[in-house]
Amino acid sequence: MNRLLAPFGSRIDRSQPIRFTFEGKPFKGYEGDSIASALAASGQWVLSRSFKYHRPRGILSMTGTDANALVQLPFEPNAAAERTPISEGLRVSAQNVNGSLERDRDAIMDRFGRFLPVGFYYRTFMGPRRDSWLKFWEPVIRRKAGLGVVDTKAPHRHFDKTHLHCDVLVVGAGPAGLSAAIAAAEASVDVVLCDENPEIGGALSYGRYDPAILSGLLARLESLPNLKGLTGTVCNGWYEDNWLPLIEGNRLHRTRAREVILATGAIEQPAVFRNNDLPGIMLGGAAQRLIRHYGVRPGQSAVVLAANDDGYRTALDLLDAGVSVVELIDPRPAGEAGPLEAELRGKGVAIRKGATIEAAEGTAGNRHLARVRIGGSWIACDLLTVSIGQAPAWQLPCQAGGKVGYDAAAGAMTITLPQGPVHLAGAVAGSDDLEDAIASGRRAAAAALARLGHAVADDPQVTAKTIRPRYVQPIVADPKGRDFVDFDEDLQVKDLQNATKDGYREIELVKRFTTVGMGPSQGRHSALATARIVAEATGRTVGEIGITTARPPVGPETLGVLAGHHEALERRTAPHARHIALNAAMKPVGAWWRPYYYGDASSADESVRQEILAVREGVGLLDVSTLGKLEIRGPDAGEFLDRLYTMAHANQPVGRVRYCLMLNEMGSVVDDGVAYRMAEDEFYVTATTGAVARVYADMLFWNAEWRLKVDVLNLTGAFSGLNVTGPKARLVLEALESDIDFSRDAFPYLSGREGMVAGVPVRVMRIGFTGELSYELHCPSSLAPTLWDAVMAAGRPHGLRPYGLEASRILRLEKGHILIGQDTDAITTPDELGFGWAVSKKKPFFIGKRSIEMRARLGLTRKLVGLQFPAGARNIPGESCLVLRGGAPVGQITSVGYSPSLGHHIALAYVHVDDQAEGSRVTVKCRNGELVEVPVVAHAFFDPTNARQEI
Amino acid sequence: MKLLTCPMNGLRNIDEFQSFGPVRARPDPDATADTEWSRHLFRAENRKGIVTEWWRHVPSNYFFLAERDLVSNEIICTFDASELRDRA
Amino acid sequence: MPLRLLKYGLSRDYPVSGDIPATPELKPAYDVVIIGGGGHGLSCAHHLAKYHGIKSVAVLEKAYLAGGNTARNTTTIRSNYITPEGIAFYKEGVELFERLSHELDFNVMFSQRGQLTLAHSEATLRSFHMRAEMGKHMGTRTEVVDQKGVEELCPLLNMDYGGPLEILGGLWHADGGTARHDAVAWGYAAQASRRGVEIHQRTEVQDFEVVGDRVQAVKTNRGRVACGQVLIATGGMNYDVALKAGVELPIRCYPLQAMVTQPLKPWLHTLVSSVSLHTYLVQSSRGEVVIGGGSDPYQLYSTRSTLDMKEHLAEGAIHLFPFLQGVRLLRQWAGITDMTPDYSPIMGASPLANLWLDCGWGTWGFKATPVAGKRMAQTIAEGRVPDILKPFALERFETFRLLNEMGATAASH
Amino acid sequence: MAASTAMRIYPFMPGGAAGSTKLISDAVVLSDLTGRPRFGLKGGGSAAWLAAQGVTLPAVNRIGDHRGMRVLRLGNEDILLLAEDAGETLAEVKAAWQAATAPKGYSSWREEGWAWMRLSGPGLAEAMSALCALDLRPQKFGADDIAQTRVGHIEAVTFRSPAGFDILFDVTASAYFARAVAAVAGHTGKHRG
Repeated sequence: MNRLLAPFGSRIDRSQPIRFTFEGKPFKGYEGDSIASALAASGQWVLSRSFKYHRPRGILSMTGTDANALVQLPFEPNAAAERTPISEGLRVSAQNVNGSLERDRDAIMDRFGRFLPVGFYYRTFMGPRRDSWLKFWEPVIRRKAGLGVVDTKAPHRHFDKTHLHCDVLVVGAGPAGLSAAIAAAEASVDVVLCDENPEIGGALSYGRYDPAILSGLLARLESLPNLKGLTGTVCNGWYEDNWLPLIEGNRLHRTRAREVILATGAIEQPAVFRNNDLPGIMLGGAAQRLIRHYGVRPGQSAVVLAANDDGYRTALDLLDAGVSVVELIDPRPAGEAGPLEAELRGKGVAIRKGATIEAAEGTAGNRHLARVRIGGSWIACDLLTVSIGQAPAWQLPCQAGGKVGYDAAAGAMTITLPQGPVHLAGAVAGSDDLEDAIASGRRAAAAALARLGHAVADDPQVTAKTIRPRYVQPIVADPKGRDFVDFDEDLQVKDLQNATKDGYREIELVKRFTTVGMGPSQGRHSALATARIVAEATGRTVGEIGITTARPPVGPETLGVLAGHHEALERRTAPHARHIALNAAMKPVGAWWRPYYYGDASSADESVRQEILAVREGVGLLDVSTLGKLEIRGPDAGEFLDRLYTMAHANQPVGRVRYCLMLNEMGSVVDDGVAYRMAEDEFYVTATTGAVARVYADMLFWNAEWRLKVDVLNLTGAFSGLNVTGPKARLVLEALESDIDFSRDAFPYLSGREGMVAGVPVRVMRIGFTGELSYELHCPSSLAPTLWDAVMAAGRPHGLRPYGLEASRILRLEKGHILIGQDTDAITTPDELGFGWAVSKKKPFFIGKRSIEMRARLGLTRKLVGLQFPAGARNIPGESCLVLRGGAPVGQITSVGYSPSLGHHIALAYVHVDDQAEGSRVTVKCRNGELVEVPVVAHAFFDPTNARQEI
Repeated sequence: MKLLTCPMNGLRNIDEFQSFGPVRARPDPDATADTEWSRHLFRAENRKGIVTEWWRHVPSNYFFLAERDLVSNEIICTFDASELRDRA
Repeated sequence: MPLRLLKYGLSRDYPVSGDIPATPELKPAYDVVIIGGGGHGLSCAHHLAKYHGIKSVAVLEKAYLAGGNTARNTTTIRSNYITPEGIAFYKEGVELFERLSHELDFNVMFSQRGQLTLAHSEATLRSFHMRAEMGKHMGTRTEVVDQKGVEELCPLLNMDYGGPLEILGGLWHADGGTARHDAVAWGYAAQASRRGVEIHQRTEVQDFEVVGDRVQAVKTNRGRVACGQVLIATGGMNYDVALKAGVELPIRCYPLQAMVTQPLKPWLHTLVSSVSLHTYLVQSSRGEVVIGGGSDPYQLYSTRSTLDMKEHLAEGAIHLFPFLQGVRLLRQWAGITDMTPDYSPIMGASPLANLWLDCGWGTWGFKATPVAGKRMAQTIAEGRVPDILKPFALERFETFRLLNEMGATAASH
Repeated sequence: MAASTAMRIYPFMPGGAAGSTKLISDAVVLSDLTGRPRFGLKGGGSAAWLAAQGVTLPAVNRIGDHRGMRVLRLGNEDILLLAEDAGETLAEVKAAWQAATAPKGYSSWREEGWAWMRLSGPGLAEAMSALCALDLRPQKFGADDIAQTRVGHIEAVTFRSPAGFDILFDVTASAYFARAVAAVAGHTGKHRG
């Protein structure tokens, strides 16, 4: 066991042991342990195999960002072992292994590396045959791709979303973020402080600092009720206008902050040398996190590579944790670490300056670090901590518009943000000591407060320091390679150099050609080294090379948390429960539910046939409530409709109903309906179910330009519609108590009446999609169920049947009535439909008028006609089957169905304009490729003189 | 989520709004040749820079105008349609 | 082991191929100047040099090679369009992809695993029948499949939704596939430059010198270049570049976003897209699942990403494959698309005699990289537009001869 | 349109379109007020007519009071009177409007087109944060403020009532809305699971 005693292990609860398995073997840890810390405590350092060469890999940073430490959970691939807590019975396994983690058959890839230079896959796997790639090589390579395995049987999990608002959001609760949040909250603004770690404190929680600093800051934080701390919450992106996703477990806080302070810290960078990827080689911060957060001793015998104070502090921490520090190597020729150095020397640690790690070697199979080479000689050790420098955490600042630069004199990456509502604090802004970080937090808070309109007193202490020079590791390719720049993608120094030789000299091209920075860590540990290597190889400066664009998210995020939970929108008409009670087969039409037919699925065809016959011979009832219903009111209502629709409405008499056809500016048909003039200044207009939302918005849009005196009201939900249709429709309505005279003379076809039916106020229109005598009754929706019941009761003696959408479609097809969107497309003109009668020749203007005139001059090419198939025809073409002329497609079938009234199949189709005449024969290509000849019908199939609707 | 200030409803997430595209001059249909007319139909206001465009606040069905930079996405101002003529 | 790998292993030094020569000095004049160093421009350059013997060609790229929509698209290759003109053109495009790796001696990893588009409504299913009938007639492999067929093609799809999200059927396009987008551009660049084409990176065309109805020269940040013929193939910048020559195109720019998950072992073998959900998914050869959808809702020249689009795409992906809840997203990005009124490209002549257009590629340009380059090269070399391109002329908007492909581009590109 | 004597059936009543949907009543309580009296005018003349009746009209997106009714100003010419406990007063106004001659605006039919529901309970704030993207904290959104926005992914009008938040939305989406609220309420406090 590598477990240390308290006070080490701030995150773990030693009274709560937890058992779990890794690769099938049992392990023990404590509540609060991450998978990686619990395994490390038990001496299991290898966590995964690398992407390409299948080399053993382990803890690098303890921040959960690298592919090195991704593991497979039962329902979750690519889980970060360094961050994921263990739980009782959790089954963890390694990823990307062929066999087992211990014995990975693909480890042989490590020996074939020389055969697989960078980009090799672009240059081979193409032969010997033309299809060799697809048939042979691709399947082979596909099997090797990817890391984790997705469990296609994973159970459903709950994710949810909420919204959070604040004046100031501080991201990162390290010393800079803490001081910024406290300073902002002390000015009485709403502050949210979030940190991805389970505790507040950042480096103060694991670094070698006086505990009193953190406890002092925490005490101030707790006294501020307007400061909300969100730990275990990652701010995973910055989007326009300070819109930020804060992810807390399975919850997404969609957050709007007026000001944002980014105190995201810095990312320690690995050193580049041969075998720098061996388990046992880790960043200094990883060792400190293992010790303080988890009470895990990171090794027995350590070499410390330190080019900064943090490295010296790591060495002291190792000593405190009982690790023997063999030697501290400081590559700076005159590295000056002041009191820390003195303290180390006082504890007997050898310090060598101006030297560096030249290479490392592993135990058998490279499973762990065995020794490192310094100055040509090998030193045995099982731990190497690396503290040679850091890069500011650029991801969020860059998403917020920050620019990455390079201070060549200081050897440091810098970030500059434009003036605005986003501020930087702490290490991300270049601070490299505690005092400076805390001051930088206060400075950022002052800037944010000033923008919020708070008077901010000048703080004499709050001035930025200039950046102190940093150590820059010279990167030279090891002749034997395996000096990794990108651990995720198994890329070595020479790979990047070779890419530049092939002409991939721009950083984005280097990235794309080599895949550097494209793995799970998204370049966190490789971007700086890559820039240096490419700069060196192409004779440019690091600043000129730069880094690739930082895109959201900052770290990997589950699709589940992004998707959240979303109920599917559904809309129900007022008589919905009536349909259910009548055993209707309900189907979705957009968001609406509509009856398709009434009855069991087993007798669907018969039900539809009966419903059609009821309408043709008796009477039927259709719920048309999903129709769009609009009221156009005001002195200019007639003029308004005149401009929107093709027919004349300004002169439409009160009490009359007119067909409406709407075109777009291009002259294409976009909607149809009817307009009932209820009063001089009031029209009741219908629109098709699918189009009403757009029609309504377009009406408002046009009137925003026209400024006519009209009000447009969308009554689609407020009113319901019931269509009573069939030869006996009048008998049914006359049987109901009403003040409306339904007789033919008093209430002729294409007129409308207002009145009461069965105690329900109604608007009744004599129109008909079915071609039969029809009354469409519209009423306030709260009364529709009652009206439905009354009509059903009055209709019972007359054999009234409710009918559904399927019957309705056939009934209209028998009459040759078009459905917008089915029988029309984006370029259909009224002429193509033979709708000249519906287009006013007298009006000076309506939308689309100019275009249909122009299109008429350009010539008509197709026409919508009826096609009538002989009774008993063997091969009936389906919808969308092509109409051919001379072998070329000239149109297609738009609607087809069997007419029980006529006893044969009928269809609507676009045919060549020269074939539009009655009796022409057109060729249709059936789904199976067979060609059939069908005669054209130029009128309604059923009741060609339209006598029935006017009885 | 970008913010847009509705002159009637105040500052809102942009997903409450629907874009109706740049304001377009409408030529007199009867005094425009065919080629000019088709150009009017299909031409696009797509110059890099600031456009004045129609927006609808969907929950309130209020239409208004915004000046927006097509490159930076900055919204310079928003105003009621009644001001359009004053500005023209 | 393929021979070429053995060669690599046995040679001591890295076998430098020199795919992309360093940018040379700009000459005062070229026979052909191609504006835009993306896939289309490079493909045209390759075809000019290889098949038409025109080698005095300069490709001018304002940033780095193929860094615009070539780099940002999600590489759908297909020909299941609606119009016969569109299908004929894209079909030739798919056929060129089938041979492309050998043409370029560069493995573009064309992976023809088929595309399955899902219908959640009867209206969509009807439009699928239209595409299938036209596709079959034109000789492509396109057919409508029912629920059972969908399950057979993609057994992991969630078929249990019911209501408006129920999958009613699909459009199966066996010719559909993907390719490695960068490789296509690099392969063309390598081949073109080996034949003498000059590729100038970081060379931005800032203005045109137009005399009468001809472009005399283009003015760049690196100086003036006289030109015999000029091609505009600048993707999202087409409107802006053409405008500098005085040509106003019927194009609006919208961002198009996409995103990608961490690498997973292969589980999704076909391209899957849903019209109603505005979502499509495809798993790349790296194991990453690429997820994309529709364009942004308002005009913009920006490649910024949005959280709302990401949430929307995640929702769509999980509707189709609920077990993806625990899969992690790695990266999102965007490109600027140049959308035409009819969702078809504008190819061919411009109002200027020697200025040619390869524009209006909106969200659907990658699949046409080989065919557009081939046919535009033929156009420039012969000085006239071949029949296959004629329907795509800019003039179609004056004569209402639109090629409406909106229904075939909404869900997948 | 004349007054009706027939039975009105609202979505959550037995036989209503959402009659089988249960309204949650837990930490979050959803109650239905759709059948309560209300009356709205919209279009030219609406504001002037109401003002002539002595109704003091608040600014757009603010709520006023008139004889125990809440007066919601949804637009310059779009006013809605809510009479949760002042049905008689509302009936008087409505009768006066029906008897009046134009110009008097036009009925907005909100009592038919919009469901009227109320969200309350100890989990109210958390539930509203999940349902609505707006900052509805008391210091940002007062008792007389109106938000025309989106609640539960659909267009809605929301404002405070003494018990919680009232929400007006498309009546045909009633069953959906009840499910959406129940789903959100079911998630509160469970996000680490």
